[in-house]
Amino acid sequence: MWEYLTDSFNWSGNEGIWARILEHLWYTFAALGLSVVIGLPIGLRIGHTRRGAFLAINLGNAARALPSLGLLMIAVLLTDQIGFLPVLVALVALGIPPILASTYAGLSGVDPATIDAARGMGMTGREILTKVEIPIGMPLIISGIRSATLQIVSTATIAALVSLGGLGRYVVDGLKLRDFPQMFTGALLVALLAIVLDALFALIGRITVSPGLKIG
Amino acid sequence: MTWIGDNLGLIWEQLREHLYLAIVPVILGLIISVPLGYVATRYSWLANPLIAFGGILYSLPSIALFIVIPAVLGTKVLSTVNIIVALTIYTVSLLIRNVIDGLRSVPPDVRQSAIAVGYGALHRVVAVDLPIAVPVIFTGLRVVTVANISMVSVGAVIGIGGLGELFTLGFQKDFLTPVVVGVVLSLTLALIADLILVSLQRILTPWARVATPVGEVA
Amino acid sequence: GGGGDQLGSDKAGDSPAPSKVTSITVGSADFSESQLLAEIYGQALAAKGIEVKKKPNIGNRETYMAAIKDGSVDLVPEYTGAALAYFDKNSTETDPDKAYDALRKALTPGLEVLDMSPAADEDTIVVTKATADKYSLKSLADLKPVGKDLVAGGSSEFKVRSAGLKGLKEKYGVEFKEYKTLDAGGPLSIKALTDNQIQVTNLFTTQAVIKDQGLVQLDDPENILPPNNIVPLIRTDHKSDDVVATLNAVDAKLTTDALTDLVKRIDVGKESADAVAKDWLSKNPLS
Amino acid sequence: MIEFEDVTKRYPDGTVAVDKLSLRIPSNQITVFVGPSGCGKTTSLRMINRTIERTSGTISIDGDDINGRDAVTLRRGIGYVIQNAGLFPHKTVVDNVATVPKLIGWDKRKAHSTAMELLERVGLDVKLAERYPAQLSGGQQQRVGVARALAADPAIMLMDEPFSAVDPIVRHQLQEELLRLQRDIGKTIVFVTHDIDEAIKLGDNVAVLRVGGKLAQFAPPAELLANPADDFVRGFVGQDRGYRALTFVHPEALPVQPLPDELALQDGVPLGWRNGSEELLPVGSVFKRGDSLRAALDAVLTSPTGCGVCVDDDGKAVGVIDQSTVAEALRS
Amino acid sequence: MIEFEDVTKRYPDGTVAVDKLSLRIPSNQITVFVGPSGCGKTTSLRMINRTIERTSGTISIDGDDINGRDAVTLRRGIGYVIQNAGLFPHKTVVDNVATVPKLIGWDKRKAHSTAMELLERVGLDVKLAERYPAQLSGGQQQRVGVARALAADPAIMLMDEPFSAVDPIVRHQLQEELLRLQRDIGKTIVFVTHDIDEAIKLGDNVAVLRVGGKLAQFAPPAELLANPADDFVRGFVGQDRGYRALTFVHPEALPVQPLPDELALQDGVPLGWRNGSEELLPVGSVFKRGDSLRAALDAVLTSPTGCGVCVDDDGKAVGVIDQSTVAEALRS
Ligand SMILES: Nc1ncnc2c1ncn2[C@@H]1O[C@H](COP(=O)(O)OP(=O)(O)OP(=O)(O)O)[C@@H](O)[C@H]1O
Ligand SMILES: Nc1ncnc2c1ncn2[C@@H]1O[C@H](COP(=O)(O)OP(=O)(O)OP(=O)(O)O)[C@@H](O)[C@H]1O
Ligand SMILES: [Mg+2]
Ligand SMILES: [Mg+2]
Repeated sequence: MWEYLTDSFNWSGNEGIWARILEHLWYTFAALGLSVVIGLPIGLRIGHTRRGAFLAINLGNAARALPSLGLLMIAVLLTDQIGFLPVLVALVALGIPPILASTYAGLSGVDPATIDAARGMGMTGREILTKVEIPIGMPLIISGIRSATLQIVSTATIAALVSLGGLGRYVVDGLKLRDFPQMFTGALLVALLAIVLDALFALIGRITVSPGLKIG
Repeated sequence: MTWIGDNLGLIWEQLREHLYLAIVPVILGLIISVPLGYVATRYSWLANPLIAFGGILYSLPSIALFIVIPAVLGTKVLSTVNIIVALTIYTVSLLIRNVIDGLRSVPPDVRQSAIAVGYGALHRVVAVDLPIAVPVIFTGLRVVTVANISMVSVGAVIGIGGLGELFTLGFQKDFLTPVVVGVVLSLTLALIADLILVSLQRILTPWARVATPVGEVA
Repeated sequence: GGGGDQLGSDKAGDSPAPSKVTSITVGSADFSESQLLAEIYGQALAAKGIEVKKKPNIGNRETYMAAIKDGSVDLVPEYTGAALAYFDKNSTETDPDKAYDALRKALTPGLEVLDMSPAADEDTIVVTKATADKYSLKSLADLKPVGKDLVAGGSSEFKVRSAGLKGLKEKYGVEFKEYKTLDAGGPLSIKALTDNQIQVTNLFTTQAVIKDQGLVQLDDPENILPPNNIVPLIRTDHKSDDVVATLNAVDAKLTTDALTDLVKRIDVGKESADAVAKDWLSKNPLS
Repeated sequence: MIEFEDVTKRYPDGTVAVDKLSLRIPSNQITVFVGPSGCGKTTSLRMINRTIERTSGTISIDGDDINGRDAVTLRRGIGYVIQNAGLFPHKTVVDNVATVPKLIGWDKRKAHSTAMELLERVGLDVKLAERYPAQLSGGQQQRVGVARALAADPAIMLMDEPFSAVDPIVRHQLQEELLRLQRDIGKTIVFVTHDIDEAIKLGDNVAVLRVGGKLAQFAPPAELLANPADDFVRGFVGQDRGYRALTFVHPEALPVQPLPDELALQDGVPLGWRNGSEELLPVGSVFKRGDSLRAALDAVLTSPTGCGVCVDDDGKAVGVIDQSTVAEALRS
Repeated sequence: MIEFEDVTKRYPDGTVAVDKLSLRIPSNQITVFVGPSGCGKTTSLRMINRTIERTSGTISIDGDDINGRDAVTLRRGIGYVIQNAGLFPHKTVVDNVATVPKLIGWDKRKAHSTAMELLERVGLDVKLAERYPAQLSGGQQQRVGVARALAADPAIMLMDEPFSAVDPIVRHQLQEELLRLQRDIGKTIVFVTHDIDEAIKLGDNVAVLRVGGKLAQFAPPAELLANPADDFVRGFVGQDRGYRALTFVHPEALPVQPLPDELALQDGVPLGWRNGSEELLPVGSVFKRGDSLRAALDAVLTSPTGCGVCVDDDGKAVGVIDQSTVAEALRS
């Protein structure tokens, strides 16, 4: 594996490691972005109104139970495409539940007394949401996005099963060819990427979460 | 639809294998996580590294883990042990956090009382800490069980995947039915397992679902 | 490639052929024809009173080879040329009989092949009718001037072996604009080809799709694609006389045309390999 | 003036929390709602800023029915302080206080400087301004809560058991500060507590509610102690109410007698009573001119000689009174 | 007797929570530790059952150094009650109470029946036995906590602010019940509180601690009120200490005067004072023979006529006393 990694030939070119990493990141962020766009508003709505929580949480759980491989295959067969779309569908289905659930948890965990105080001082529903609930729920919202990212990064390897690139290419090709160095390289890079992204979100958390929420 | 009728035997076989492959790791993972979590609460400097390490393990792509394991353990490539070990690793890496959180969720005054009435250290863990940690541990247990059930199918890529084999089988023939059957069954299995865990939790924690006393405003 | 040997434990060892086997595990690769053959072998052996376990759909060659080497399975249907390429990367045999002989010699100790069947399922490199017309393609050699404009696609293995890109480059001087890793003659490759996402792919001669879609098989004057007669690959420790007799009898009866028909029933008719195998055996009693 | 007219609140589950409550809350005074747990104090209070909507009846402020006004605007003009302060954990202390001014569109600079002034006013060190609530003690948090409620200079302040989560000593300080503050600001304050002592100490008027949300008595504290309306109020006001009532008896001037020789002084400050031996006996508690009869009686009761010492603002003894003088005052 | 000799506790971070404490806690009495927050009350208490280990000094029970004993066995012989009761949320009420008996190996039946008896004893309805703690009110939980601590009939009970989380009315009840219980069981009780009223009410002896873990005064409550050792104690004992001290003055027999005509009676029970008009004036609070001077004074102070009514156990008036009689008693 070390040989594989240190062979500069393997790093460059549009089949090289850098290209694969970029592809992998592209799949990840596209799927993550879409998951956020869908999951976040729903989570905010449910958390703010505290209505529909049961449904949303259970739907979220059910979605977690969807096997991504099967989903991917269904998406390929149904869309009759082998490109990016089916992969996106499978990854987004994976990304939404954690985002939805922790956004809801973040909002519903806000001390009722704080919301009471906000209402009592004349904040409108929207102001309560944007000035109180979201900032206070931020740590959990970020951690939801964070765990969605981890799952998407690691599952994006399956894109390679339906002809796409990304680091999964190494894992899948390595598997097919019983080329262990290549496969290990792929797996390791995925894990590394996950760690880096995780650190990135830790940083984002550090920036967006008020220091007041980190005391004690 | 006729495909289903013609292949009931196969479907049943894969369903059983799927269940086995998913559940055994949950049980093993629980058996490993609880003592590990306990140690991490005793030596609290261990907790964060353990949780972080769990996070890294969890981000290893499952396909890779499934293949690496026979190389590491020397098991046969088609042995179910590979899947079971891999999923056990995932289970522990997720569950460890819940076990630690659960043990930490014991209110300090309850722990104080337990010490003061004269429970020995180990006895206290078994008789007081663990029962109180059950709800938090079960939250994690439910997540890993569901995740395992969905992850088993990835094993199909290396030929041991329970219902996942229906996916590959259908996919090779450009044939939706087996894939849908596999997904639906896998989903159903996950939901039933979840339901069983919820019921089990209710049975184990009758105290956690009692009404708050009259006169107290929630 | 070739990392398979890391897993190839010598558990197969040099144990002598037994006089009798009571139980045998039949494996197959992850495509319909292999599954069908495994079913046929399995059902034939079961009819002889041997307990048969099935491990269908294990994966590609590299994967199931690891399984038969470590004893996870005892028997898989194989193809002479492809198997030879697996065990001996440098082989260049183009004659079926020579390939068969070379294969027997190249096998890892503990593994053996039985008699080769007249039925064969050759690798073939195809393009759509439209592509063939546009670039006037008839033979692989015709690809050389236009390869830079074309995208090829297929399995991970095709990309690296001599019966694939490597051979195309060395023997015909063909290089493509890009290679997309898809699957071995499976739905991804076919879909990609018909959607014109790729223009060249590797299929198998028994696949109905070739005829149905009017695909053009390119000639192979340099014989980079090996002969591929069907042959059972078996572990020596499961090679008893009755097993050998049964499988040889089955293989003798198989023909390429029959195989093409049967595979079509599975791929297009969505029948199960199990049922198709049973049907064929009932129509072709062994004795 | 805030007026309740036949106000009833029935919760969706059928609980009648407040039952035909009629009440006039005078402006620029502190009115305390007191009563046992669940008697509807919080509900009554929150109907004023419409964070709970009444079921029937009318609540009006200075004659205007509050239902005629936009709830959000109404609330911005009413300060609201609750137990544990309900501070925003993600904002610094000064930003917490500046919340309402910013909501109603003041510019940042002005909101900030007003907030800083208020922090000083409620007795908080301005060094704490940039801290977060989690870094403050309970008592400090409550002060921030009060400052926040005062920020937009509302005419009305609603306070729901604001001091009940802090320890007795801090609570005492907070009560004193509220009284001091009120002398400056003269808001209309509605204050909820279940502690009768707090009610008596703070209230210009006290409304005693009984469970079921009915008004049992509405009166100034002295009257409440002297004439409880019924057994419920009597029970609630508790034992020692005679003694407590002395708080409100301010005899014009108790006739003090000159300092006896037995009282040892240092620069005029009493040191102790001489009793022949080397050691002095303790002075006992002392009282000031103008203090209530309660303080005078306590001075008498704690003095080993039965003579209570009266001091001036500097703590210098100005005279003594004896038991019979107090008794005389009590009788009158 | 529990004896502290030069006991010091220094926490790993350097805080000295208890500093050279020496103290004798008499058997079969209630000893109260009182003092401001952080003065080391909890630390002192918990060193007794070794849930906190002292840094230096000796603590002995009936002459035996507790360090010579196995901590777990020691604890099983000492009852322990804390704020919020610290009940095991996953066990029913009766199982909570039966915990220690089961730990020390009693058979199940006996443990259960003992637990049921104890529940009755602490004034809990046995119907609550099968409930879980979350289904009880705070006061009920505290009663269970007391019952649990009593279950193995320990000679010593440690109680750390057991009643501080419940509302004042319930706290009053719990205090009364504890006193009643103690009359029956006569345990050695060490009780921690920061409420001086509670300390005075419950303690046979009161130890006042100051921050830094030093003993300021150790005395019976009457003496504490009469002779605070220093300014710290005086400040802590607070205002009204003269009045409070009257609690401990039980004049042998206050000379009562015959019932005056103005007192309206019904079957001997006082109804009110006649003042010429139709309506009666309220009676005021009443006192019993044998009550403290505090009760008598309050009766006088609350009576509109200045005459306090004395009643018997059935509530029937037996006589009145006037202001001057009380003043006389105060002087003596
Ligand atoms: N949202 C609600 N739904 C149903 N009943 C409620 C609700 N809020 C309060 N109640 C009930 O209304 C009654 C009055 O409640 P409220 O909170 O006003 O009492 P409170 O006097 O403030 O009590 P506390 O001293 O405990 O704060 C209680 O019986 C309570 O249980
Ligand atoms: N585990 C600990 N580590 C360091 N310091 C501690 C620890 N526990 C208590 N202290 C400190 O020791 C001192 C005494 O604490 P202790 O809990 O005994 O006080 P207390 O009198 O019970 O106070 P309270 O009335 O608030 O319960 C305090 O200054 C406290 O901060
Ligand atoms: Mg309330
Ligand atoms: Mg304490």
